Amino acid sequence: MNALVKAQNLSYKINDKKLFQGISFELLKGKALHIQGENGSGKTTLLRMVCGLTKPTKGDLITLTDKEVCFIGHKNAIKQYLNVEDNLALMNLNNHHDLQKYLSVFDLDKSLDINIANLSFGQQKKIALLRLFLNRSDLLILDEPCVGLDTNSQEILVDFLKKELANGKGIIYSSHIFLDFDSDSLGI
Amino acid sequence: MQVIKFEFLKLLKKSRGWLGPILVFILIMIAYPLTVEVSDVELKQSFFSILWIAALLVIMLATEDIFLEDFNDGTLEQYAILQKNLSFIIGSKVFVYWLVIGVPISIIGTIFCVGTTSQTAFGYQILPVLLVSTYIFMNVFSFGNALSLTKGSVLGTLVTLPLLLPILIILGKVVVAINFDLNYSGFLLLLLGILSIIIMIIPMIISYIIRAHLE
Amino acid sequence: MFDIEFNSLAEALLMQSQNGQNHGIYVWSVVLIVILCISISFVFYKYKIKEISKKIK
Amino acid sequence: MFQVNRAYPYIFYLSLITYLLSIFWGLFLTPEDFVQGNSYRIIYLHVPASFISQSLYLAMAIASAVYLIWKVKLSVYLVRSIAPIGAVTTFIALISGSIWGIPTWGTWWVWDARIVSTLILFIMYLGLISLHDSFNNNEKADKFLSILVLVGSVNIPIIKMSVEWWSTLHQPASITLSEKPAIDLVMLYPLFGSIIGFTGLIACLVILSSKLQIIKREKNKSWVKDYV
Repeated sequence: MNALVKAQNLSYKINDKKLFQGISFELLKGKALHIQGENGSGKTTLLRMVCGLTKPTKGDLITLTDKEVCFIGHKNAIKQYLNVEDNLALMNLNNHHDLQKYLSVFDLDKSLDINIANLSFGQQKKIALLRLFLNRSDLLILDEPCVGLDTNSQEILVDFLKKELANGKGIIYSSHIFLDFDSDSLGI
Repeated sequence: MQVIKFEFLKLLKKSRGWLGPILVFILIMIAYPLTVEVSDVELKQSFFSILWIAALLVIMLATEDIFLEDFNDGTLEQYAILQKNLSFIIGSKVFVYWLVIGVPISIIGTIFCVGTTSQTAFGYQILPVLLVSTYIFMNVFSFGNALSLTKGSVLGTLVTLPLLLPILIILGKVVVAINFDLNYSGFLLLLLGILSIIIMIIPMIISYIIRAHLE
Repeated sequence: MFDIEFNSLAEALLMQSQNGQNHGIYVWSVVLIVILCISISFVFYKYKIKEISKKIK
Repeated sequence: MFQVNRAYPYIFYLSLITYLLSIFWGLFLTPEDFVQGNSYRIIYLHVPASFISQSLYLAMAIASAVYLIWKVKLSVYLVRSIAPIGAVTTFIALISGSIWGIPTWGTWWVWDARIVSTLILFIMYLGLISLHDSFNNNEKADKFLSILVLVGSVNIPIIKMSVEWWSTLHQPASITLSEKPAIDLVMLYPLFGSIIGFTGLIACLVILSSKLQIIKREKNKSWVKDYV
C-alpha cells in the first residue's frame, strides 16, 4: 500500500453547470502530479477536493494518510496586522528546528518584528511557503505556489520539492509557471 | 488551550475589534441620560431597557467580522484542513470574544447600574445576568454572521435578531423580579439553561455553515 | 340556527351591534384584505409559471 | 408531481367553496356575540390565517430537517416556496387582528406577547426570503436556509406558550384539542369550515409556488421541457 490519494470518476457541478467530469487518478508515495488546465477549468476546485474542503458531486476520493495535509492555496492565511514572529507562532512553526535555516534562505530573519502589512507581496508569499517548507505531512497540495516568487526562490522551491519526493512524500500541484522536476501530468 | 491563546493574540492585537465596541457601549450609557430630563425617577425607569439594548447592539457590532477576517485571509480553510475539530475552535473563538468584549461590558454596565440606581445590591444581581446574556448574544450573533459571511453583517443580524427577542423579554422580567424582590434566581437559572444549550449547539451549527461556505 | 341575522343588505353592511356601534366597516375591510391577498398571490404565481414556461419553450 | 397536478383543480374548487360557504355562514347566519358585538365575526378570517401561519413554519421546519438529513432536493424547494406564502398569511393574521382590536380593545396595537411573536414570525419569514435571494450558489443557499429555519423553529413553541406566560389582553386560543371549546358550537362549525377551506386554498398556493420553484431550478432537465 503505497498510494496516498485514490480518485475515481470525480465530477463537480455548480448550479447545474458542469465543471469537470470523470476524472480518475492515483497518487503514489514519492510521486508528483501536475494538474493542468485553462482558467476556470476547475484546478483549484480539484485541489480543494483532495483537501476535503469541497465534496465531489459524483465519484469517490480516498486520502490514505493519517497525517495532516499541507495545503498552500491562493489565500496566504497570514494576519496583516501581526508581525512575522506572531504569524509564525499562529502557524505553530516558531519552535521548528529548521526555522532559522529557511528564514535566512528567504532573507526574512531580519524582519521578524515587522508587520506583515509592510512586506511586499512576494515576501508575504514566502512566509506562506514556510508552512510548506516546515511541513509535518505526507501529502503536499500546492495551488499556484510560484505566483509572485522570484527565480531564486522558485529554484529553492523546486529543490525542496525534489528532496521531499525522495523522502517518499506525495505532491499534487497546479502551476502555470514551469517547475523543473519529475512529475506526471493530468489535464482537465 | 493553544487555540484560545492564539485567538487572544489575534483579537488583542486588533484594538479596534475590542476597544471600539466597549467605547461605543460607554458612550451609549453616557449619552442616554442627556436625552431625558434629569430627574432620578425617569432615569431609573428607562435605565434597564437602555442597558439591554445597548449590550445587544454593541455585541452585534463586536461580532461583525468575527469570521470574515479569517475567511478572507484563508485561515479558516487551513483550520478546516488541519484540525478535524472545527466546532471546538469556533466555540473557543466565541469564548475569547466574550471574555475580551462581553465581560468588560458586563462590568461597566454593572457600574453604571449601581451609579444610576444607587443601590449596590442591584449590582450583585445584575452582573451575572449581564454576563450570561452577553454570552448568549455573542453566540447567536456569531451564528448570524456565519450565515451571511460574505454578504455583509446586516443580513445576518436581520435574520438572527428575532431569535434574541425572547431573551430580551426574559431580561425585562428579570428587572421586574429584582425590583419587587420576586423569583430572581429562577430567571437566572432559565438564562443559564438557555446558554448551556446554545454553547453546545451553536458552534456545531456554525462549523457546518463554515464548511459549506468553504466549499 | 340558520336564521339570517340581518334583514337587509344595508343592515349587513353596517352590522350594528347591541351597544349601538357599527362594526361593519371593520369586518368588511378584513374580508376585503383577505380576498385581495389570496387572489393576488394566486394571480402572481399563475403569471410567473406562465412566464417561465414561455422562456423555457 | 403529475398526480398533484391532476388533483389540483379538485382541491382548489372544493376548498374555495368550503371557505366561501363557511365565511357566509359565519358572517350572516350566526348570532351576534354578546360581549364583542358583530365585530367578533372577524374570527372567521383571523383564526384560519394565524393558524396557518404557524403551521406553515412547522411544515418548513420539517421539510428542512428532511433536506439536511436525507438531502431530498424536493423538500428544500418546498421550504423556499412556503416562505413567501407564510409571509402573506402572517400579514393577513396581523392586519385582521389589529383591525379586530379597534372595536374590541379600543386600540389597534398592543404589546402583547402573542401579537409580538406573530410579528417576529412575519419578520422571520421576510428574513428567510431575503436570505435565499442573496446567494448565487443555489446549493449553499439551500443549506443555509434550512439551517436557519430549523434554528428559528424554537420560536414557534414560544408563540404557543406566550399567552400563558404573559396574561394580557389577548384571549387564549379558542379551540384546543384537549379541552371543551370556549365558544358556542353554533359559532364553532363555521370556524372549523373556514379553517379547513383556508388550509385548502393555502395548500393550492403552495402547490403553485413549488411548481414554479421546481421549473425554475430544474429548467435544464428534459422532463421539465416536456412538461411545459
